[in-house]
Amino acid sequence: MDKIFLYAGLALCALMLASLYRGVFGPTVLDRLIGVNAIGSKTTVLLVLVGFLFHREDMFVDIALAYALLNFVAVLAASRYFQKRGGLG
Amino acid sequence: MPQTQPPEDRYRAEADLVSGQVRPVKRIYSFLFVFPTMLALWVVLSGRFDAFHLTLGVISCALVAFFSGDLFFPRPPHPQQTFILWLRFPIYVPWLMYQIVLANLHLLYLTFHPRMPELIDPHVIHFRSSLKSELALLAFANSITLTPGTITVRCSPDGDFAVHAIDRASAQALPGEMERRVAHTFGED
Amino acid sequence: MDMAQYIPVLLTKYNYWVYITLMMIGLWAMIAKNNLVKKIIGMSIFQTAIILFYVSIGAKYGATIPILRHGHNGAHEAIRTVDYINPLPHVLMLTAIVVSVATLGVALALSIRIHRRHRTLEEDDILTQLREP
Amino acid sequence: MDWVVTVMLALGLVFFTGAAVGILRFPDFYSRLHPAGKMDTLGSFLMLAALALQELSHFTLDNVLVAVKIMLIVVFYFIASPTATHAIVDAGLRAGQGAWHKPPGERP
Amino acid sequence: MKLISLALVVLLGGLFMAATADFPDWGDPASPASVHVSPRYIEKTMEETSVPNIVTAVLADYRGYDTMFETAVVFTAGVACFLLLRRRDPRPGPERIYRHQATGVIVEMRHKPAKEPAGEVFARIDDDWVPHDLIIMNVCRLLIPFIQLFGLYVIAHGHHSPGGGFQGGVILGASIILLALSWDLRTAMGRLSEAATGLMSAVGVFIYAGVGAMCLAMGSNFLDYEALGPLMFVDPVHARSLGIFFVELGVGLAVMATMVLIYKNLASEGRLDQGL
Amino acid sequence: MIWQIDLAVLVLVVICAIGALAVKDLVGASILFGAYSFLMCILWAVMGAVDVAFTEASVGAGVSTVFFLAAVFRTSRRSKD
Amino acid sequence: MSLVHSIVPLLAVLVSLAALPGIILARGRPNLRETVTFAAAGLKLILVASLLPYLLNGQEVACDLVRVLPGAPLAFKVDAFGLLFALVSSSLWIVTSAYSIGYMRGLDEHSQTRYYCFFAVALSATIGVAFSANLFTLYLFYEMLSLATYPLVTHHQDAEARTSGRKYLFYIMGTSIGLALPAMIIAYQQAGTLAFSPAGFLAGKVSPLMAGVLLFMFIFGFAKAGMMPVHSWLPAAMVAPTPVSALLHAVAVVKVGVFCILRVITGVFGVGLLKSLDLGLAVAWVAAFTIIVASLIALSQDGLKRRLAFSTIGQLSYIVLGLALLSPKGMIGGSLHIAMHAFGKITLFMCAGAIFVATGKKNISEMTGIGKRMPWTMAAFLVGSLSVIGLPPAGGFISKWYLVLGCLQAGSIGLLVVLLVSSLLNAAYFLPIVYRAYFKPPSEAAWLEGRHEGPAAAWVPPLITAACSLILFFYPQPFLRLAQMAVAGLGGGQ
Amino acid sequence: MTQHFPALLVTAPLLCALLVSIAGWLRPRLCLPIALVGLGVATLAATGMLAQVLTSGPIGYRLGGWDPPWGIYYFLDQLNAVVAAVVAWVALVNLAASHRAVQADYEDKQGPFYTLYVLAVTGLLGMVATGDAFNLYVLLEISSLTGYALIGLGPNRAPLSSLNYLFLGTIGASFYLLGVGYLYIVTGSLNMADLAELLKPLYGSLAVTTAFSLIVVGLWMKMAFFPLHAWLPNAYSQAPGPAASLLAPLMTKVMVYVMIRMMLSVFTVDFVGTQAVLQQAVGWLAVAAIVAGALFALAQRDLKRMLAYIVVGEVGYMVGGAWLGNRIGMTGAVLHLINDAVMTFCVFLAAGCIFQKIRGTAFEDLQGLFKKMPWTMAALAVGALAIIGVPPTCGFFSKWYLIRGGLEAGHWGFVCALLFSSLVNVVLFFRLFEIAFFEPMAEGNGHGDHHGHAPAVAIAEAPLSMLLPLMAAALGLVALGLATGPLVKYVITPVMPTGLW
Repeated sequence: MDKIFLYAGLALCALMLASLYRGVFGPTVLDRLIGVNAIGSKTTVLLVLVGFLFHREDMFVDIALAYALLNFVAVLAASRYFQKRGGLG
Repeated sequence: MPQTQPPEDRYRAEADLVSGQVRPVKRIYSFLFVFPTMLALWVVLSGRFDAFHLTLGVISCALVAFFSGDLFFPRPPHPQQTFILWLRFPIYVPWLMYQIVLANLHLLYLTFHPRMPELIDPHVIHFRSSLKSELALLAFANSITLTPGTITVRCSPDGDFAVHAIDRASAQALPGEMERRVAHTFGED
Repeated sequence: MDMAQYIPVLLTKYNYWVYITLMMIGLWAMIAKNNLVKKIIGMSIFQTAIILFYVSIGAKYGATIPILRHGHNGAHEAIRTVDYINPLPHVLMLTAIVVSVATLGVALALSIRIHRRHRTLEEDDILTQLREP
Repeated sequence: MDWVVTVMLALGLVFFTGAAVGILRFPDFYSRLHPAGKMDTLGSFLMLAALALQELSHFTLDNVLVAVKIMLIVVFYFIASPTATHAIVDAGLRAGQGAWHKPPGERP
Repeated sequence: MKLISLALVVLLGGLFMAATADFPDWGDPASPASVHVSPRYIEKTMEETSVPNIVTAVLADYRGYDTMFETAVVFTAGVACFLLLRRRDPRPGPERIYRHQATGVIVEMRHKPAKEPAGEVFARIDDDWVPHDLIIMNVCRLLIPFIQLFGLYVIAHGHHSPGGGFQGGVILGASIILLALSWDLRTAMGRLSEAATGLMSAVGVFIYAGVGAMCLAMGSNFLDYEALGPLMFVDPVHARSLGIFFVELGVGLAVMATMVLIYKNLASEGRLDQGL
Repeated sequence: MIWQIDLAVLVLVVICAIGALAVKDLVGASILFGAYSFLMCILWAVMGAVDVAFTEASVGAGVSTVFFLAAVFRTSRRSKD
Repeated sequence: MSLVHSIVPLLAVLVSLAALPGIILARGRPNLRETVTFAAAGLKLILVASLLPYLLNGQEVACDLVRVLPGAPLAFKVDAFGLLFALVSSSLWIVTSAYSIGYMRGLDEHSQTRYYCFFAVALSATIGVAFSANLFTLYLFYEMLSLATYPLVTHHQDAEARTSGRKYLFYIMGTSIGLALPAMIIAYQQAGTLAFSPAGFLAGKVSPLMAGVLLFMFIFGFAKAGMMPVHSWLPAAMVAPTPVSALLHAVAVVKVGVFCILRVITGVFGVGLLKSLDLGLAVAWVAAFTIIVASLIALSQDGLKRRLAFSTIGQLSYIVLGLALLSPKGMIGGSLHIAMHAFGKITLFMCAGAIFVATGKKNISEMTGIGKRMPWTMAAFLVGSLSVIGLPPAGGFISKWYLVLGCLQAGSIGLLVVLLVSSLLNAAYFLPIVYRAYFKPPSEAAWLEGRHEGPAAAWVPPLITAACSLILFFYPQPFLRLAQMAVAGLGGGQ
Repeated sequence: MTQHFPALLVTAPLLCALLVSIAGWLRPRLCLPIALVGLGVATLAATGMLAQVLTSGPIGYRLGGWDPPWGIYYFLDQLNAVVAAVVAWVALVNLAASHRAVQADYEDKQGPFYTLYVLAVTGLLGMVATGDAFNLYVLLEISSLTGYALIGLGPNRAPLSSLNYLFLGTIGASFYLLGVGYLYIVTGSLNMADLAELLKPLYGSLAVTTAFSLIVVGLWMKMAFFPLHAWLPNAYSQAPGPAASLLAPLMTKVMVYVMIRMMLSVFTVDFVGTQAVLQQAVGWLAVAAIVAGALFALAQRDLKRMLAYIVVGEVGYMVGGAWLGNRIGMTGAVLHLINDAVMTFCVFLAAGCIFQKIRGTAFEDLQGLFKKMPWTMAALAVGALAIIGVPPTCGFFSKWYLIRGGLEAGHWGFVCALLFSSLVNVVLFFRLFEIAFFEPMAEGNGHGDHHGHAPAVAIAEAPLSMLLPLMAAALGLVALGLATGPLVKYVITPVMPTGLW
């Protein structure tokens, strides 16, 4: 089972790379935001997966939970920026 | 300078919460409603049932309920509606899940379709929902976002919706069945 | 991790190499970038690189996280050092993260203060402004 | 049980892949939000649910609570993700982000 | 300049790379770092402090002194941001802007009104106001209590699971920041005023240092929680555990308040009227 | 610790760091910096530093990105490099 | 020679410093202020003089203060050389103070309180130098003197004062930090101590080359001695008010420089060491060169004070020359010349000042016939000139006599010739002034009206010092006695 | 209570800083008194500890009651104790003088200002007292952060200078942290004494050399050693008066102390002795620092900037002295550390007084200052003399030891640089004094001849609350100078390791 988790985790990393492409190469800031948001959701899962790999999922769940709650704050802050300032660079 | 106000952002006169300065609900009510919710959450989170942690839990929940209870319940909840909500929400969720899966399969199809740009036709549609309470609007709006090819762009308190749809087919489904089910869930039908 | 034995010897230190890479990226940004916020980002990367270094020190093959396994009845098996990752670097790095956040806050506050006065965050523009009063 | 978990994980990964490919392939930022907002949600739901199931394979109170916590993540995610998506799209509109439109000739 | 610094940096990196040759392998359980000081923490923590999370035990007890200053660093940052940014001169432009809720007419007032218009009819808004978003506002108001409870949970369970005062404090702070983001800064200020944040950050660190000083007053060394056992009617090992807990509370309080303080000052440029 | 994931994430981290510094728009840079700290968080979780990962998760996601955005909001988002 | 511990040397040093608060507090009331100055000066003279009996009994007075550096504490030790110098300076302080009052009030100078303060500090430092038991203490007071005299030199606070002050500091501080300080540290590094000893603390501790380098670092490092080429601060410092010039040139500054060289030769290197390395002769020739050149320059100066300044440079080198001869008679002559030249030169300067106060004239060419107007002043001037030239019946003759004897004793005919030639030159640049003053018709009509000397406080002091110069010819004790004792105490010199 | 002095030394100011902060919100008038009490207790503890150390040898303190390699341990020998005492005294005296300046410029921010002030001192004292390499980093960051904030508070370009300082300071602190990490990776310990033992068999290792270089370079950045000094002049010249006179004397000195501590107690002279190339290089860098500091100072037209460059030069003195590799040089470095703290304090405080009165420190502002502020200028003059190195002020004695050390090591460049810098200092200060002494005469007509009186400049001294501390500092310079003998004998000599000849 660990192997499966591991491969799942690696697959997630590969997918993050794809999302990161959007993050790094834009073209607009909002595209970056989407990319980063996508990385965030994968991160949450990856954290729990890592917990399973360590066989200590009870410890990692808290982190993932915190992550799920707070990732939202960053995205919200970014979108608030555009709502208030407008314009895209 | 104040931005000119877009026409779809009309507020109801009683939307007192917007100013954030009025607390229409007495603390004690919200406290009484929020505290149990919080305590339940605490038990799930904590998973420890010794006196020390339970005491801490009670204190924490009390603190949260006291300081942020009015956020959770800004006005006294309608007992009947709340009851209906609790009853019907579990029915709504599986349906929503089903819709979500459908939506995702649709999107998956679009994504991997080699001629994807020909299939999609992004556009924004406007419609007016008959839902009243903010929570219902919220649930509806988020459900729209989660389900087939649509994302809520704007949602005003009096039910004006702007929705971004990925293709024509997705757009046609709105407001449709989902609104009915949301209304049913929130006892507004 | 049975795969560990397949790692070529040379690869045993890639973590350290990456930390150096990151640190140099951060350092370069701090030296060469013109925009103050960019510099601050570089500074944060620089600090994280060091955290990475420390955390790498603590890592241990075949060990679990430094929280003791224990049942609710208080019974727990004998504790062996090799089973748990070295906690000390983690402790140190908690402090370092906090310090980096604090530094970040102060740095941003300073940059806002600079912007308040000079209406720009480009260092060369500011210096030009300062040179011609 | 393991098989169920594996299949759910795989399905979750499929949706994640869809999300990743989607945000790479779709032509404009609004349409990219669709895969990003939705498929990510379902992907994480599937994967986390799989993990919760895995957790339940040793059925103790502690494990159940952990499984519940994992599902709690899902719940929060289901609340937060559409909101975030909405926030982004709203930001895009207010920021005056231009949308990609299908060339008129191609419209059926 | 850029090229020179790049060359310099590459050179420096090369030097560092060279120095890694003398390092023990990554993840080697027999590396000096793993066999010298840390084994004692791993092996003795449970019996000495009765805290399963070794990191927490080391953080708040063995090296509790570091952590006290870590908290002080956060506090310092908060005070520094306040000192650097806070200013009381009004923003240029109209003093206050209100929006008539029914019609959407916007009223600008040049001077502070003697009497605040009633919130039912008029809502005070920022000059770079955007309409409040029903979805975001409502989701956030629903989420915030949960986030706060989660923060408190993290503080309370630092002994048994990852987390502790700092993480919990940040989460709590983030919940207030979320409120300020989704509603507006004034709302957040209404719940946690400037003076409250300022006082709380100081009080939080004070709790930490005060626990230490209490140990001193009990005739033991600074931060030697064992001395607190008689005060709390527990044995020394549990006294350590409890001591750690109190200290974490202080950390949480300080960190929460400070994060909010810093955010407020950054987001409003020190005027605390309107933010991001 | 899980070296495979570690290695994969390390690559991402480096890319992300370079990206955050290369982007000309400061909001974009701040957002990418947020992603950078997500990745760091995974990295530390992978190396077994749960507490550090937790801290990074809460700080990186909840606070430092917001600080950056707030500062950029109050200053200017344009950057020449 | 037995040692007596006493705090009298310390008191003697501190008494003028202790007067500072009094002077500052009394700044509103000039009479009281000057009374304080006088009291301090008198007390100082009494304290210094009270040490005389010990010395005459063959004892030395020591006073250790703080062990600041190992082997170099802050300490005083009064030996014959020191007392000789201290006596000269403390007795002249009284005279100068009196003269200052006349001069400063006569010209209605500004910032008089500051003037008196720094005057007191300068005197303190001078006595400190005189009583220093080691090179460190000496250096300390040397620097203190440099700094205290700066505000005196630049008293006028105008552009000229500024330039001169800059030059003054540049030479004095530059040499002391750049040369004397490292020399001192190297010496300490070699010997482990800085305490003066009759045989020289460096004796046997340094290589010949090092000794030579160190010696010249010291000699040029103590630039107050005015050895060429580090002399040019002295003429520049002439912008100072005349009492300051008098003090600088006759008592405190230059004599401190020379005294430092004296200490270097006798206490640091020791006569034996210098003799064995033939370094004395080298120094002597530098001095001889300075004497001749300075005298020649003096001849061409029209400004009275400038002429006196170059004269001083020459005269200082007499002292150095006498010391560098390393023969007992020469050294007696040298140290005696400190006193003799002091009395002579101070007279000359005071006269110059008195002329300035009374007539506002600075240049010799304008003083034709001034003897008519200021006979007493010019009489004093004559006596001073005689003393400086070294003609009887003035004190200068005695020291010159000893110098000549010293040259003979050292067997250095060349230097003897230098001495004689330079004396002729001295006469050549002084006597024409006197001649011009008395025997030429006055250049200004007003001077014909008769005697008009200006304020008494300006012309009485030079008369006193001139009288002293005369007295010293007939009764050169106790200076001669002290000088003899001092040289006898050097042991190695015999 | 006396055995808890080490804890009190640091925690009393910390607690009081928090109280000050609280008072800042509730009763701003109480801020200064509380801060004074806090620093007063710290000063008392520091002084008591110095006495204790001098009478009964080094003392240790186990924080949290844990034994050294595991818990954090304070170890105070003569060196720490005296540096702590100096830091505490200077900080206290400066705080006493700060009242007017803070009142004038930051009246509504008294609370935060004093909080940061006291926290900065806390950090400095902690750094001096601690025996744990990582604890030092945390304390370093506290004092640095407070420093950034206090400096950034100043006018004009202060925020930019402060931000630059922050960048360089962060790099420096991070390098230090990295160096500690390198030490940790090869030894597994963080306690200084423990490290010293564990490092002995590892001296040949490249990692240890790198660690040493990193730590030292990091500290150099924080102390503004020559090529890394760029942040200092702007930062210290732009900072608000009380902050400048706190940080300029203490921050660099404490960093020098840390460097010396690292060289003596962690890496030991045996190791440093093997780094011959480094030693040579540092020697010449110090020469460059001294010369450059002097020359840059010469180019300035502002008192504070000039002083800041002098600080750069002074750092060169200390680093150079410490790296000469002999006992005398090290003694000189330590002595100069102590002396320089007081003399820099004196001159910066004087500059603060001047700024307080005439709102500027550019040279052209200083005209006629001797008339206007005689006492301040007198104190400045004493400070100047100390910096020049004129006995009996303390600067002379440390220079004495440094030059002797240079001679002993045969490092003529260093000796010449020291002398050169002294000479330049003479020029620097007397150029300044000339302006303050002569200028009003140059202005206006009728004053050119020496019959004229100085124009009537009314005496407008700095307030007594600033003047008294300034006088105390000036007197302290002389007292410290005269106390050199005992200082070297009882304080510095005992800590000199046997490895130094």
